[in-house]
Amino acid sequence: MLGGVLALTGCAGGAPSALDPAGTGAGRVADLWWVLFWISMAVFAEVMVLLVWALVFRRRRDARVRHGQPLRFVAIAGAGIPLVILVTVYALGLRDLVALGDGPGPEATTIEVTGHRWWWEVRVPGVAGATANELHIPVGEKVRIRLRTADVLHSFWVPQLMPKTDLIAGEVRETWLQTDRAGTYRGQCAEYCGTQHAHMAFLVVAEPRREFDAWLSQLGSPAARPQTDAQRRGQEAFEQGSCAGCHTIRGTGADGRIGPDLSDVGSRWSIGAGAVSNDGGHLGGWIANSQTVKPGNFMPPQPVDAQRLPDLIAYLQSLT
Amino acid sequence: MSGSMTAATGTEALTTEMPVGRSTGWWGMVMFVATEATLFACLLGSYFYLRFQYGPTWPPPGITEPTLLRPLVMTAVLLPSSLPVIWAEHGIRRGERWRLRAGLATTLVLGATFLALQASEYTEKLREFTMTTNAYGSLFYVITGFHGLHVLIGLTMISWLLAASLRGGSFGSHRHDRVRNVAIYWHFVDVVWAAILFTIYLSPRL
Amino acid sequence: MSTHPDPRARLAGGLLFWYAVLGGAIAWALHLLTGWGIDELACAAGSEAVGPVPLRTALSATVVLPALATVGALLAATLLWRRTTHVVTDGEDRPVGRSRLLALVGIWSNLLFLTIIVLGGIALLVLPPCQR
Amino acid sequence: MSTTAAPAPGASRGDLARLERHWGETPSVRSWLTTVDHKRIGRRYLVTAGLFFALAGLSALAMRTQLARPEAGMLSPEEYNQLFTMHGTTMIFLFATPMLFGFGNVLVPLMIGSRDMAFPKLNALGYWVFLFSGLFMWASLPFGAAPNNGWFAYVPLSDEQHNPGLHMDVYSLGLLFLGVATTAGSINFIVTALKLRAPGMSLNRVPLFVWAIVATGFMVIFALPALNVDNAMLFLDRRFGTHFFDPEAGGNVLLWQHLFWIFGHPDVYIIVMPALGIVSAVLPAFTRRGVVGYPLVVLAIVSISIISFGVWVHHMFATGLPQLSYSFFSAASTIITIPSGIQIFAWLATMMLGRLVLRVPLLFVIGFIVTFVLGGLTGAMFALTAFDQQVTDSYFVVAHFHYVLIGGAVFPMLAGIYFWLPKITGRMYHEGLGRWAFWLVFVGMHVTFFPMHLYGLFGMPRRVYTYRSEAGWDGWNLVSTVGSYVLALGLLLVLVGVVHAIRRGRPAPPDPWGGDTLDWSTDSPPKPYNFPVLPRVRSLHPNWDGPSRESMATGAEPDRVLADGRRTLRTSELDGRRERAVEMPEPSFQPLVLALAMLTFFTALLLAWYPVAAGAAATVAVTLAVWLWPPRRPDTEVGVSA
Repeated sequence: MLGGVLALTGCAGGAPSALDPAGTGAGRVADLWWVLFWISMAVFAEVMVLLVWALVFRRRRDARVRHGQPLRFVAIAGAGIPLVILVTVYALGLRDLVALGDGPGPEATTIEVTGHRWWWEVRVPGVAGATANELHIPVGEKVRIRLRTADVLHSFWVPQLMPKTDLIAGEVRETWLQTDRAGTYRGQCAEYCGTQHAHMAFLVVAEPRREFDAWLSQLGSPAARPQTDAQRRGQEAFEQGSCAGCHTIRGTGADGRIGPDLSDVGSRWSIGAGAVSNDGGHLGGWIANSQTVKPGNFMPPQPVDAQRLPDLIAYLQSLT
Repeated sequence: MSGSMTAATGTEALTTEMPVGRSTGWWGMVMFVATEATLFACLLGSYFYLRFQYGPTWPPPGITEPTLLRPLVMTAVLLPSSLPVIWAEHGIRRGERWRLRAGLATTLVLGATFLALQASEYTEKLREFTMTTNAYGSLFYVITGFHGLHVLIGLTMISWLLAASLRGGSFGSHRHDRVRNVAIYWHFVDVVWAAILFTIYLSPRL
Repeated sequence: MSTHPDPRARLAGGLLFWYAVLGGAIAWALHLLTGWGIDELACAAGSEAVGPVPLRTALSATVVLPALATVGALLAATLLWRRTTHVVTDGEDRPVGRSRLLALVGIWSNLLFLTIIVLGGIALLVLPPCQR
Repeated sequence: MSTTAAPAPGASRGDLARLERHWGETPSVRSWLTTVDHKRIGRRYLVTAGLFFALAGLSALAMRTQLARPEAGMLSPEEYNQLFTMHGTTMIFLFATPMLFGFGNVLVPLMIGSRDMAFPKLNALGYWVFLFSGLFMWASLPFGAAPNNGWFAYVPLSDEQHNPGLHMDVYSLGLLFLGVATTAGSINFIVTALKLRAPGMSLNRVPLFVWAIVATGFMVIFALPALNVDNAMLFLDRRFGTHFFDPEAGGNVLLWQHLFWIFGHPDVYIIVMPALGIVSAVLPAFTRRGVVGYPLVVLAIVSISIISFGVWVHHMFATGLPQLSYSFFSAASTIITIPSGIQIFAWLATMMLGRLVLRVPLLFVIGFIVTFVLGGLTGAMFALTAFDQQVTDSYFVVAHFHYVLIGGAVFPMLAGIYFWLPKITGRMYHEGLGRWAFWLVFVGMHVTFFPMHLYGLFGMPRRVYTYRSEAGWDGWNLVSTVGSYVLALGLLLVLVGVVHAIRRGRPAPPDPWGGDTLDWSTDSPPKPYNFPVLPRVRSLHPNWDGPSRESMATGAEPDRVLADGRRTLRTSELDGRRERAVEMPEPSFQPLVLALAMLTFFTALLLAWYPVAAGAAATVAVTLAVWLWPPRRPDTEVGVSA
């Protein structure tokens, strides 16, 4: 069992593992975990040694009943030693709690994340646009994340960067992210939020400041214009069909606010907050009937005729 | 003084068995009242939790501060209604059935008066706000209504006791467990009202 | 100690007995409810004070007073333990065993509750009251 | 193996005949519906809770099958969400607590030397209510209307607006209904243990199992009201438009969580505590000595039951409340480990200083220690706010509480089933079959749940009906699923063993293990009146001490036989001094009628047939009035409990 535990850290296999921390917050917690792990192993080993000793040396058949109530061993092993360990651990925990609570200063970049059933809306104060299920942060800086929910409780969790913070209906919560390692980090809703709780993932992209600024400016500008005829027909279909009632594409007539802003949908890592990968086939399937892809989500099946669907796909894929 | 100190901290006094000699019925009722009291504590705790999370104006805008006259009259009716019960219980311990009947009847009248007053309180409040107006309305009606229900249950118990006491052989100087249990419940309903009076009617004025 | 104590002394002794056994528990419960309630609700209201009292002072009171009450219970339990240690039990009618058991339970539980209150007090020294 | 022979009757032949006449029940449909015998009621609790365990276990098996592969389509999300909700709700409310109440019902009167519980009719009512509320909740599943919000039913997801349909109405009403049974049972345990202990059983001679069940009773009566208030508010919010949990109208969603966990954390100990009591009861027989450090184990039971009320916010460490208020709960959550540690080391010391007789119950106790210690270690980690925020709501916490609940409750229950099977059924179980069951359960449990620690740390959140392969959790999930089938097979073997024992088992002697408590000093199965002569207890281990045993045989006194009526002895609260004999009630239809009226009431509420509900409420009141109507007796008759 111990071997299994030790072997595990190496073989997380691309998982968003809390034991492979990249962020300052998650790093502290990972260190705390290893302290707790070794203490636990020591205590567990102690118990096992005593148990095995009893099993090996104390087995009898039909033994006479014995009496006597020695308290000292129980008091020392069961209360004294644990007290010392626990007080130490409590102090360590307090230290890390203080560190996690140290939010960024007032001038830090703020990103606003709103939880919806079952996707994440991402906005930056002062920037007009919005995106979904993907947020960027500059490497090496502490970024404030302001959390709200549009409906039920969710929880914002990027295991490799930071412990989770719940999104509480009617309130605003804050957390922060900081990493020195550029890369993409998978996050997922961690508070049960209904039918499609399983598919409510998001991606945090940590990148150098320059690229982050580019992302910011793209977030504030209109979506890419259609280049080909197919794309233009797609845009027309989008604006005139039912799509525009729920979705926004910046700089076009589509300004619905119910579903995610699709201005950069072509560049996203997935469709349906991690439900399927973002390619033409999945996109078409999603538009035609997303209920087969992510049952229970709030987008009704779309009556798009078969000729228009490729145009729509071409258009949406061009939005990068 | 130091003598009584020594006595109270002596082995003999410290090993005094206390509580002692209660019946199973008594314990059953006390435990039931304990769990009911916790129920009310949770309700009143919820009131304060929501109240302090809500903000500076409480009750919320659109609802006036509760007036005190009627609730104080209700208190003046309900709190003393425990006295006839005590008097009745002492009576039956001595085998005086008439005291049991008279005491219970008096309490019945007082309790019914309380409920009538509460009904008039409701007719007035319902014109201003209902249970569905906002969380304050929900708290107000659910807490007072739940207590009113307890008064009603208490009155049912007292009527039942009164009915049983009208028959000979139900209660006597050695058999008054049920009287005592109903009395415990009634005192509890009384005491809870004091807590509700403080929470709903007095605390918004603090 | 062979004199028979009067009913008042027995009552006082009985109450002291229960204070020794459960005093720490009750004190800790009060500490927790008041400490948590004041902190969460004052901070939710965006205030660092409870009426005229600064929040930190109010919270200190919710730590120190219960801690003192627990120490008192601990002393009472120790007294109870000593009063029941050297009594010869002559069979059935001297129920000292029960009191001794609860004295021991009292001593240990008061120590536990004192530890919890003190650990809460340490947090009060380290953390700003409303940091989230 | 037994150190004692069957108790030589200290009661005369005539006494026994009279006892049989007053207490005996002829098998008939009527007696089946009206019985108030604590042993029969306890047996029913055990069987019914076992059925709910099977239902909830099969739900779990379905979920594990779905999760064996990524993106599997065996279950739809709606089905999966109802299944995990019913699994959790059933395991917590309809299996764990009722199963342990079943043990308590059978054992408490036997262990304290009484002839029944303090309120036998209330006891019968408790069983019927438990049965009906369980059926009430499970009946919703075939209609696709089962609760679907997780067993802790967080608002606002459980509001009408976000979760229309009957799902959460079933949940809130079902739990309110069940609360009647749990509260009634708890009060009954407390009063029984306070007032009906055999003379001489002062608090320092009370078996640890009885201490545990009384502590559980106290936890229930102070914790359950919070859940009831919560569910009542939820039902009012959903059905009648109140705004307790609606932030738009002055409500607060965290109020639900506070109230839920004020109940919820004590509930963990409500489940585990009596199970630990079983461990303390099983060990002496198989280590040939009393549990070492009895006063410290009592301390642990008492202090855990109190501290458990002050740790609830550690379930809310990720909700963003002030850190200082977290720390008060963090401190309590840390220190509550100490009394648990005391118990573990008390049992270890008992084993090291004793002489081990390695039979199946002891195997399960050893399995319990291994598993529960691991669960306790991860539990202590959750006391640290920073670490908790990282792993809460992930599979790590799923692993943790299954270690605690299977390790801390199911293993002791299984030990208890093998241990008391001879006492309850009068038949011995098959040792080899029991060993196979143990190893399969033990291995299956660890193979299922140990990997969950890992993929929890690897970022897999709980309560997901499926997952993507790219996240890298596939292999571990497959291991868990394989383990769950092994576990299920082991549990099936336990069932086979029980059935085999009842059908084919050797007849059991009164004391097959040489146990130390009074339950082993009477017949297997016990007579309806339990003890021909009520014992006079002179030590903590009455069945191991001569004078206590003799008090039931040659030392019998007529005032402890009480053959002229359905009577048992009432003693004083702390020191167990004899007070008087009390009359016990006869079998009655009233409990069944009352429970049926309540079932009608809750069903009518659910379906919004309010006039029917009002009628049912009136029936409840009338039944109670008849139930409690005072008997008519001349005032001169003393010594009758009213």
